[in-house]
Amino acid sequence: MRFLLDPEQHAFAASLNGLLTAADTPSVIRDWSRGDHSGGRALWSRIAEAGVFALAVPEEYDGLGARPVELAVAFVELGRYAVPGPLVETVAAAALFTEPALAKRFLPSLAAGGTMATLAPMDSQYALDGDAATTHLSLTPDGLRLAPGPATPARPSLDPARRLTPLLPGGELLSPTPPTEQALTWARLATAAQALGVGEALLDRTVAYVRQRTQFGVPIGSFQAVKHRLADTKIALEFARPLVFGAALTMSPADVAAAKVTACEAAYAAARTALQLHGAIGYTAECDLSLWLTKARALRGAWGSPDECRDVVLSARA
Amino acid sequence: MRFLLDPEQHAFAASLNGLLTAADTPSVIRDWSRGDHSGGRALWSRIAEAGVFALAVPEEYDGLGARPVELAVAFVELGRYAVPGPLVETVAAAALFTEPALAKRFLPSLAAGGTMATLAPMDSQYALDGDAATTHLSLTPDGLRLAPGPATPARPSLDPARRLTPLLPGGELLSPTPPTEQALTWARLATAAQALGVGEALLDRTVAYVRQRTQFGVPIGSFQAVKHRLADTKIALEFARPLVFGAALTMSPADVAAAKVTACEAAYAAARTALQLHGAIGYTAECDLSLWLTKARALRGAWGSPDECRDVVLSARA
Amino acid sequence: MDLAFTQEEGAFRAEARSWLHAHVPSTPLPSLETEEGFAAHRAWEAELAADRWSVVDWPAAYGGRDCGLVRWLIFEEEYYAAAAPARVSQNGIHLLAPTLFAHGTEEQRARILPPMASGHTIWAQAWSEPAAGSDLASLTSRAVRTDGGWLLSGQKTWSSRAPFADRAFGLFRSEQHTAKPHQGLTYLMFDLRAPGVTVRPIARLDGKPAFAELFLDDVFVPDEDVIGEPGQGWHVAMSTAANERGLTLRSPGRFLAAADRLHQLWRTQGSPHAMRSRVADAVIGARAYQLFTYAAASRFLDGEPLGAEASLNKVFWSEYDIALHETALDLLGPEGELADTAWSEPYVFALAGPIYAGTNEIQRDIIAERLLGLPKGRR
Amino acid sequence: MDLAFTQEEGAFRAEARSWLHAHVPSTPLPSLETEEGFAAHRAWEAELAADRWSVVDWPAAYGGRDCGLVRWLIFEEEYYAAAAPARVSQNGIHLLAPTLFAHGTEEQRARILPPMASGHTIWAQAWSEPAAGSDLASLTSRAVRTDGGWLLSGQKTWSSRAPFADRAFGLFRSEQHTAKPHQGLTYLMFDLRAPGVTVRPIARLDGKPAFAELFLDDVFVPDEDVIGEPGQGWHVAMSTAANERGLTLRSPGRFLAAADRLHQLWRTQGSPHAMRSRVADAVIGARAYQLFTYAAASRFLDGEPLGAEASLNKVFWSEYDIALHETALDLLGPEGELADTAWSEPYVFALAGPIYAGTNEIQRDIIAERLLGLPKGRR
Repeated sequence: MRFLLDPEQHAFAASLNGLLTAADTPSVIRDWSRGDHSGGRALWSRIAEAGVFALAVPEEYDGLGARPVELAVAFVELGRYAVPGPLVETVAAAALFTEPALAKRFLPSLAAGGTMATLAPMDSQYALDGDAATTHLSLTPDGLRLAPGPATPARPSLDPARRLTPLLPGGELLSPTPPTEQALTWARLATAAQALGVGEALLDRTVAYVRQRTQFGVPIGSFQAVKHRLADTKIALEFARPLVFGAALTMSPADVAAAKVTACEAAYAAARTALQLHGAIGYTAECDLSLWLTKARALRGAWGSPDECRDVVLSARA
Repeated sequence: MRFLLDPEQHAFAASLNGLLTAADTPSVIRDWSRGDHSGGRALWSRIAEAGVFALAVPEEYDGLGARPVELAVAFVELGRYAVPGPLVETVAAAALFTEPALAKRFLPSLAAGGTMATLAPMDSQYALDGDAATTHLSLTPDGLRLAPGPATPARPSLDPARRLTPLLPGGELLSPTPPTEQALTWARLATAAQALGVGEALLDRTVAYVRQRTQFGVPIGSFQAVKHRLADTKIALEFARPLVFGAALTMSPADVAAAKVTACEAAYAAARTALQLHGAIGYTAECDLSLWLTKARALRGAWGSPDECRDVVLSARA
Repeated sequence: MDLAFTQEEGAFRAEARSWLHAHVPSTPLPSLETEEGFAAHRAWEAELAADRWSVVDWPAAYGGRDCGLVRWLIFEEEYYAAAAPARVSQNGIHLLAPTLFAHGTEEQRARILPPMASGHTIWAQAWSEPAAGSDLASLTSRAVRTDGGWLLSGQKTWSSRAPFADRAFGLFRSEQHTAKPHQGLTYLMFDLRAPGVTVRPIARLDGKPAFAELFLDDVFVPDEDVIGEPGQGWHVAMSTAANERGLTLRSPGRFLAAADRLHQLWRTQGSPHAMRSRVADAVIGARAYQLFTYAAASRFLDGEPLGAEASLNKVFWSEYDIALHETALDLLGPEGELADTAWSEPYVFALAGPIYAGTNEIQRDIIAERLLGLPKGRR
Repeated sequence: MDLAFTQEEGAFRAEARSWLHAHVPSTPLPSLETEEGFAAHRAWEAELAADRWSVVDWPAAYGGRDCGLVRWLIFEEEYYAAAAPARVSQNGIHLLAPTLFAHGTEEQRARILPPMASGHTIWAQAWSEPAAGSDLASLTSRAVRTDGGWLLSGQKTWSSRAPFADRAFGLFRSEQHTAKPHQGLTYLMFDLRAPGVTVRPIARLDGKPAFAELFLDDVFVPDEDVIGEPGQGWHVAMSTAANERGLTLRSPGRFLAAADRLHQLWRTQGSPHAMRSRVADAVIGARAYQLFTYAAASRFLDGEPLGAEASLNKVFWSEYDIALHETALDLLGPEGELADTAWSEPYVFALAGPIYAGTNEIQRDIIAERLLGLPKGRR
């Protein structure tokens, strides 16, 4: 038992962090929200080059083998920079392509960043960013289908960087018995890690803000009510983190569901605190904080609501 | 619409308050907890003389007519002083004796303070303070029974002043169709009002404590975390109060259930805050605060748990 | 103590209900935070005003029915139960008008209130500045004396409604170097289209321009648009601020109607057990808020001041409002992420509650110090 | 990064489980906060010690197995899963022993630790004074130099276990008029039955004498019972306090076992939907606490200091513990009011969590200032 990231995993996080710091994600996100995907696609390629999607792809299909811990490391960073696009959906798609013919057809391109896949879950009519994706998948009662494309118009999400698109019906039946549960587990793990990164970014930005914002002649970060609220945010995130990496190690659906609900609730609580402590400036779309605030809310419901995840946790013990 | 206590109602509260201030209730409560009921019985008589039980008894049986608002006024004060004994149960008993023969037999003595009634609810095997009560009632599937007396031993409550006694089986069948729902409504109203008084006492004592207790050279009541926690306690109690009196006016089961859950949750939250802000001294049985702390917890579950009460609220709207 | 309404009050309720039933648009108006929606809501204000429903508690001379606080509460219950449109004129009606009633001249009231009641003039508030939020007294925008009036300069922000409104009101520093920061302030009204005013709309979280920054450069304001005495603006404004946090900012009717819709949504979604507590708490909370308001109104009618109790009210409704809308989004399941459901914009609106009209942190300080008597700390 | 235990660790777990299975009393011991229960728990300590299970992480010389932190965590998981008795010797083992390992002499360790390990000497802590709670440095009990030792005078309070324990340890002021209040303090151990000591038991909320006031009147303590240098007691104690808030005060095994029992109770009660979220959160929280502790232990084994992170741990477990027990009482329905269920005493015990070992208010200040870098305020 050594429950710490290895030096290589730290180095991977640091290199992604460097890549994303350089990418000026806020402007990429704002363009993406307006339907201009060029910056997002370029960033997608760099993320793929860094090996992120390859972490969900077996080596024989040009991947790095299924490495959920490294994937979680990566998604924490992607969340920290609020990177837009169907990142989680592409990882889930990788987990769906287990049949050799499908794997051979789809996975090499997915690992290399040539495929931006989206996926409409069974209980939702919407796929994330269908207008930007290159591959549209539907989980239907018949099985996994390659949808002919997105239907228009997309519906807006509370997170402007997430565009929810209905998919056109029909399309090629790729598999009557896709490994849905496994894909769901990968999707939830990636979402949990992403939410953790979103929450950490919200905390960091808010700590920086309350240190410099003064009212009544002192930094508002010296007020005990502000300090305690941020302390609670820190506690929630620090106890979500080990659940995320623990789940990545076991990949049991219950552990992943526990990580998902906890990380997403911590991130949403961080968003509420960040908004309150920023005051009106945090409530504006022009403040970059909004890019994380709205994402925290959206991730909370994506790929399994808090209650669904809690059910999975208890059902596994029955 | 004039949703304020009348001057007479204020005067009634003030006179009860004076009576109870003079009664040194903490020592009465501690004696009661040890099984010495003499002080509690004497106090019971004075409370009856003040007309409290008569507020649940029709005039023709020596009562003051059913006056739930005044009853709520009284029970807020009884809670404020943590008066021990089956107060709620005696009020509920009054509501059960609607048949003329029963009313004639039991109510005059009940109104006058000669009867201390206890009552085992349908879903519980225990009656409050059966060792002290003079009249033991059971709600059984057959109807309302006059139980032969308490079975021993009593089980201890987390509130040492509440002794939970099983009742002996059998006894006279008083009524096959007692007005159970009405009795439950009266019991919940009285419990809600009592909880409100308990919560207000907890807040008042804690405010007084944090003003005089110093640490780091200043009163701890000047720390913003302490102030905000007490502000939240105040808010919860101030929004529970109108529900209690509104319920007393309508006596609809849903309004009373709403008042019950809200007042009891506010009182229990006040208890948690009072304990935390008193620190270790509040955790001792010798500090009088404990008499209110433990009662707040007990009342929360008495005569309908929070979830049962919420069910009643929603069911009434279905 | 009673909760019964008189026969006349009942008749008033019936009249309001019947008018609303006949007039409330059958499809919701577009968001009032858009140009199109703002115009539609302005027209709705005119429709209300035409039958004297826009400001029922005002004197008849200014467009009201002089109906008193109780009937105002009744009207509001009926208004929101009828799912009538949001009130684009609320800044003027809830913040400026009470100030004019308390501190304005008869000339000002006669000139300003009727067009406010009819929606002809829509008012924005101009309190905050970039460095003066919770610490409002530290504001620096100036009013400099000039012939027949004042010249305003400086920057205001978080001016709600300003992107499409006509006029604004706020505090300006008319004396420098006073002993205390809240001295030497003057309460003025100005035209948002006057020379020297630049309005820069600011988008809310959902992208809608719900407020604006105002840049003022020697904007002329005639003496007739000063409220109260020059230099006494803090005192004049605080009576408004107390009102802002008090009874009128959020009427119980709004939450009673929202709780009803939430309960309906819960049933539509199959009455999920896991959400029952939260739905019940929303229903109970709306009733608590209604009864708390009834009690406050009764005290007010008895002549008691409301004062710091308004802080209890502010914290309660703002946290209640968020909890209710979060519950609704959760009930919607995957649809809860969408920005165009009936619950989405109200959710975003609710999120601002704990921030504006005095942050909840400031309100809790007030409750602790003024209602509980705890010592002032350095916070 | 991995969560796998070695084969040897697995064997250790199996050995512990098997020993516990054979030895844990089949009926719970009486409460350790009673005279009878204290004696029974002391005997249990001896039984543990006889087979070297009482202090598995200590060196063998003092009665341990020198097994390291990971096996200690494994042992604790098995211990609580087996529903083994509460540890009456925890003050000594968790608070005093780490101080002796860090600051004691070899002679002190050899003299004090073995009887602590066997339950022969049970230790009480004597930190707080009536006017020195969160502000521990303001304590006033004195240690005055005398021939061959010190004379202790003053009053200590909230001394847990003191009504039935043998000895106690704490800080005393050995120099007056120091520049700062935490200077001039000395860390001493003393006999609770020594002349001049009066122990006044204090009853907890449930009436059990869980702690005591200690009145000290010229109580002689020989030099050999000073830990570290005289006057350096604050430094010596703070290493204990950091430990107190750290890994060892509440092992994950305790909460994993409690969450299991809670889940079992929920199922026994018919798996009520309305309680599902709270039960799930208890299960998840125990796992989070376990994994957080594994990560902290891994860092510790890497040689990193734990420091202020212990404050995260303290707030988490203390609030978790209360929530879990409140859920259990609610699941019990009307029986939840009873003081003699399996959940009642643990509930009362949990209530103290946010107060002792540094209040959660102090911990949140530490988190904000030391981990987040926020400015020190006046609180």
